[in-house]
Amino acid sequence: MTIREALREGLREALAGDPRVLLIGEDVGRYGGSYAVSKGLLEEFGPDRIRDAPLSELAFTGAGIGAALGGLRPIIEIMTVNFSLLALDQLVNTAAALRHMSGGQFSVPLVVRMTTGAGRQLGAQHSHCFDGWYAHVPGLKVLVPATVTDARYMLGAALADPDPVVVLEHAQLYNQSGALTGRPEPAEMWRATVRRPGRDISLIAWGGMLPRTLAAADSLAETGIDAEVIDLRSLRPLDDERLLASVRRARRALVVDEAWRTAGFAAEISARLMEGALYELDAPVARVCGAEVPMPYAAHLENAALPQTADIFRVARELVRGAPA
Amino acid sequence: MTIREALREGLREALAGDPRVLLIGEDVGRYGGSYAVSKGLLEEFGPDRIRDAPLSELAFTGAGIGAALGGLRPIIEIMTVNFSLLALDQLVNTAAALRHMSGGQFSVPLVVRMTTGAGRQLGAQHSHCFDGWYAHVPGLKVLVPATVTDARYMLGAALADPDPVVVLEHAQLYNQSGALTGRPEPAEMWRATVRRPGRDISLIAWGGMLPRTLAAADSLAETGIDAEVIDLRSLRPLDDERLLASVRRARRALVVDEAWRTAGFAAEISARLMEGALYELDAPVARVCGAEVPMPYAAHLENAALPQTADIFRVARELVRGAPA
Amino acid sequence: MTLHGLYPVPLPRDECTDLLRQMLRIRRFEEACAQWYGLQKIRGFLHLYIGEEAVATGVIRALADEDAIVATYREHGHALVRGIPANSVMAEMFGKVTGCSRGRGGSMHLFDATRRFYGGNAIVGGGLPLAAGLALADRMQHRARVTACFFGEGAVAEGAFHESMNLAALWKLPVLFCCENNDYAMGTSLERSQSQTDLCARAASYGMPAEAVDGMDVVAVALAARAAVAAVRAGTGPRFLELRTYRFRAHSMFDPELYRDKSEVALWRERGPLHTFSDRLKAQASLTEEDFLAIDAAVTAEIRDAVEFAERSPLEPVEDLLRDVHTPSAVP
Amino acid sequence: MTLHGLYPVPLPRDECTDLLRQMLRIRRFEEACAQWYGLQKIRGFLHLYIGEEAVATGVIRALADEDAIVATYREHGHALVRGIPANSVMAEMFGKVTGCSRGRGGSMHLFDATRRFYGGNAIVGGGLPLAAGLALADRMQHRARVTACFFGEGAVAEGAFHESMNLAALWKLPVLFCCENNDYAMGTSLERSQSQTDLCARAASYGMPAEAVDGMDVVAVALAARAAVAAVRAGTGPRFLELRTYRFRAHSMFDPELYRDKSEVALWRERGPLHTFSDRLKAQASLTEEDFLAIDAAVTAEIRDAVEFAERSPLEPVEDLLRDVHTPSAVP
Ligand SMILES: Cc1ncc(C[n+]2csc(CCOP(=O)(O)OP(=O)(O)O)c2C)c(N)n1
Ligand SMILES: Cc1ncc(C[n+]2csc(CCOP(=O)(O)OP(=O)(O)O)c2C)c(N)n1
Ligand SMILES: [Mg+2]
Ligand SMILES: [Mg+2]
Repeated sequence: MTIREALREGLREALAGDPRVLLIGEDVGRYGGSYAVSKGLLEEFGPDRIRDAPLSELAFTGAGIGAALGGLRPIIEIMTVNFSLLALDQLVNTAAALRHMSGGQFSVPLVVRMTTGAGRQLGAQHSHCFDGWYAHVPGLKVLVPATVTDARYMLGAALADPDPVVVLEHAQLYNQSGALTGRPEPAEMWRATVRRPGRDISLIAWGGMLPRTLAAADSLAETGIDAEVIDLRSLRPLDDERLLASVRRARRALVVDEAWRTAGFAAEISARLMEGALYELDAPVARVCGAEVPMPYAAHLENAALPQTADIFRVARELVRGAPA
Repeated sequence: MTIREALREGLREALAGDPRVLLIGEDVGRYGGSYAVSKGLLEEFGPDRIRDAPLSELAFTGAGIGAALGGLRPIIEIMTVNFSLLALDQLVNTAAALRHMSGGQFSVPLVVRMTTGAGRQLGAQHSHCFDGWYAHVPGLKVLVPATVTDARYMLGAALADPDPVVVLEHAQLYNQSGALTGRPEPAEMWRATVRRPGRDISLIAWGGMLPRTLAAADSLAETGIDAEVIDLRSLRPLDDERLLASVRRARRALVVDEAWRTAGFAAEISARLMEGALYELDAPVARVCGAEVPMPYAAHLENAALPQTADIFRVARELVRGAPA
Repeated sequence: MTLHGLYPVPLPRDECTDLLRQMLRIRRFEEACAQWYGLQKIRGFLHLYIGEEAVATGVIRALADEDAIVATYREHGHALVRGIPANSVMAEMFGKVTGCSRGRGGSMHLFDATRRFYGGNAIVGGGLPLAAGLALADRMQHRARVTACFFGEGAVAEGAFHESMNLAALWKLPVLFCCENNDYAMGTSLERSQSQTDLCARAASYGMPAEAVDGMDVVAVALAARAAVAAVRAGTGPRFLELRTYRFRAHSMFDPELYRDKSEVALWRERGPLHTFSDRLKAQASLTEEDFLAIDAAVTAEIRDAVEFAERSPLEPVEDLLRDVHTPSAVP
Repeated sequence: MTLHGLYPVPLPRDECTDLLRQMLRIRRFEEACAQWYGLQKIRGFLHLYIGEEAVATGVIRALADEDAIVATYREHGHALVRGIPANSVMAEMFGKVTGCSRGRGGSMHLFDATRRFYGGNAIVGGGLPLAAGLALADRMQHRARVTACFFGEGAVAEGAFHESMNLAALWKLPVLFCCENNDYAMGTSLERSQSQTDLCARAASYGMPAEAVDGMDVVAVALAARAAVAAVRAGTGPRFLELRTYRFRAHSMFDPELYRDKSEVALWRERGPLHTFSDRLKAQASLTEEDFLAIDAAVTAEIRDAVEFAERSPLEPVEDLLRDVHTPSAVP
């Protein structure tokens, strides 16, 4: 099963199981979903519940908030995270703030799905990674599926939550296939997990960076370095406990983040390890991040701007073995 | 001279010295500026150059970009940083990206001024701090004046720059007064500076947090702790050199950031110190940040949500003396 | 624009008294606010509705309990007319835990879930998408409810206005858009902010029935609102009311009012919604001076009590600062 | 909508030939793009303009060199007609350093500063504010220049459209808004995205003169554009042209076209701008079949050369990745 199919199954289950659930977004219906995630759902659930919206990101996101207040369980699809900047005001100033600023009177059970990430030669306006921005906002929660099983069940976890949840789906993962393992405990969806145990270094990743981090761990194994790979899964709340436990064991850590380095989410991980594990660290926590540049179209430049398996491998090996003389 | 007056003098000088300079924003003219920064300029420079805009943050910010491309030197005033979310798409996807994605053909000499920060009981939608978000974006530069002299001359530095510069003015600073010292070297405006030298700990702040950080340093002095206070001034580019030099001397550091803790700009400082000074640190770099909560209106809650002098003092003392038993 | 003001008031006497009393409640409430702001018991931004009372009063009295309201930062009047007790609104202004948002919202963020009062939104235009969504929920769940959405004429320039108007019209959502045209957005007059100053023409361009109403005449507002609410409730899609009004006070307590002449304000004050309405009622003998004084005395007492209540109410414990960032739930 | 197509073409012969040649250049260029996309030499998103050639051709040939153009992600045609050499546009598609954006922009981000071609914007509606600003600079610097801003009918739903239209009309900015109404935004037809499907009525609601033009007829477009450009240049404020057209191909190379019938496409293809125009020219004897073949041969050669040029051009050195994030400057 591909991650795309797993996400679609998650949507189908949600729609079939709860008449309050609806999907709103640009081209989710007639077109079949710009990344084909919602393909076929229009036929199954009709145009009211698979609701094509005009090009009005701000309004239909805000309408999702209102619909959630009105008793529905809307899933908003923002075609890509880049366009979500147009809707950010509603997410930050209304969705995230409403409950607290009303003194706890309202819940906003809204799920906002967005395709994120680079790697498809889409250029400077279609390749952003704003994971850290969404993770910055109290009142929001942020889930990032990176495996078929998580893709299949995270939507359910997000919908079960009474508060607004942003789900970031990486464009490069949609075609990945894998085995669907059993339905995880709901609470597990919100916790970091060890994708590969290891003793020498903790490699911390999430979403689109997970596959190449696992690949780097395999390469490291060939040179005798036993790397642990942590998949954060939830960026907000962040699972400090498992994160710190892993790094305290391995005494070295590397964070892989597709986003621009300065003030990206990797900085938060590094800061938390500074605060929670400084005395157990045998080396500085390293960040392997995207280059600080609007994403270029040309493949060789885009590749150079993104964290690659080889980069992760190289930096991890230096952390464990020391820099080459 | 107050910081407000200093900012106004900076504007006046820019407008008088270059006919291409104009100020665009909501109520910058007839109303006199919502924080009275531009008061009187309409009379002096006329409605074409002190240009009141409709409530259309996205369009007039984007128009600023176009005007800059067309040979003007626009200064866009976004009334408060909260509303800048509505304009963020233009800033990130056009202003910041245009030069690189066109292969270097265009410069966007745009200055965007925004009032930022909490502390005036304005509640959840008017009290944000997005310093770290703007500092995340390659293609933008971010200046944060915190003293009368910087307020007076930073606009000049921003306008002299050929690229888009965001200037974050903290609402709580406008009424602060101080002496205007001589015109600094232009390059200095982009560099961190030591506001108070000290040997025991480096306190790192910028913008609205500077006065209370200095106050905390004074209190620390009374307990025999000699704190250095660094004012970053520019968040992007960030002056690693002076930052690291200070922390390497003091071997302890504390970052003060008004923003929500998770993935705020303080995390970036901590991460850079992790990377550049780990072996010289005698204690983990600490962050004193805003509470992770939409800003409440009630004064006692707002105070509790913001870093206070006493918090900075307490955490700094613990870092130097060890936590109380 | 229909001028009902010239005719005998076509409403039963008790309804007229109610409208008058509601407007007076707003007026006295806000006069107290201004006073207590001066005493620094109320802080932050304070936007007074004085002069515009007929708008909220006329529209909201035309709504049913099950209907919803979305308002702006200038919403004390809307909250009061909706039935949020003056005590709890005033306590909110004072930042007390007995306030309708536990003191966290203040003047700009009044909320009341039980009365379907969805704020109190301080982002200009920010309420319109929300209203569309509330109405979508009603429509999809086959509830004949109306969502009344208030916003100023300044908001009409925002992208959020355009997107929401289109969405509501396209999806035939039961929203009553109520544009409070007081001719100024802070210091910017309509003609300096809109190329199209005929706001009904703007609304009509979305294929939405639109009507301009004398917003200084509470009866005109009430009648127009009733008709519009009925049409929206009947499922004919959204409607737009432009309520032509004026704010007598400054935009907020920080506004030096450089942008308009005192004489302009004076002219509009002559058309003040309170005295013109009570004069009319008196002229047609539906109200005596004694009636008026009695109502005013009761209202004044209510507001005085509210201030007292606010003053002696406790603050939210500071330990509760992080409470309700999220809804209590098992996971995560 | 004026139908010029029925009358003899009211333009000199060499102008007609030029229009035909420009349309043919776009067509052949994009046919090559589709082919090389299949061969994976061109990647990313590719949006073809095939079927819509008359729009860019008619409008852009009405502009002067000093005028500016702001376009969308479907802008190969605009770039070519503007005079960016096919070599450098094709090299851009191939991601080569000889491309008009050094290979960094690709299909969606074509730029040329010397020709005042300001992109290539992939945020729907994102170009409109930019166009307003370029025009503001002209107006304030007393230059009689026009900024032509292209966008699809889908963009009309965006807040950016509304805000920019209002700003341009309010400030009388010399912008020519060119709405390429091909009836679909990806898979969403105009009637499913706009409550007001008469786009000229929408534009007129900003007080902006607006005209609908048969966008399949290059002569109609050219004539309407000339008149509009002249009016804008004369300082009468912005204008709006709705250019009714159709895209013959899928939205992008990923689009399965589930949302429209083949028969609808076939019907529009009959009105294809290239063959109808060449037929008319032939019918009135301004063009022979040999002329046509000669033009086509020249154009085909030009495009073949462009592909060759693109293929053999070098990539930007990877060390230059960080170059031009900022303008080289002394400080900071
Ligand atoms: C998006 C946004 N921009 C700017 C502001 C600052 N601001 C608050 S009220 C206001 C004027 C709004 O005018 P209008 O919509 O006419 O309402 P009125 O205040 O007249 O009731 C402005 C500019 C804001 N709150 N939100
Ligand atoms: C703000 C934004 N939202 C969504 C998209 C994705 N998208 C790209 S093109 C397009 C359709 C635009 O349609 P239209 O404006 O009619 O132009 P056309 O493609 O028909 O030329 C969409 C939805 C985008 N690029 N930007
Ligand atoms: Mg107003
Ligand atoms: Mg279209």
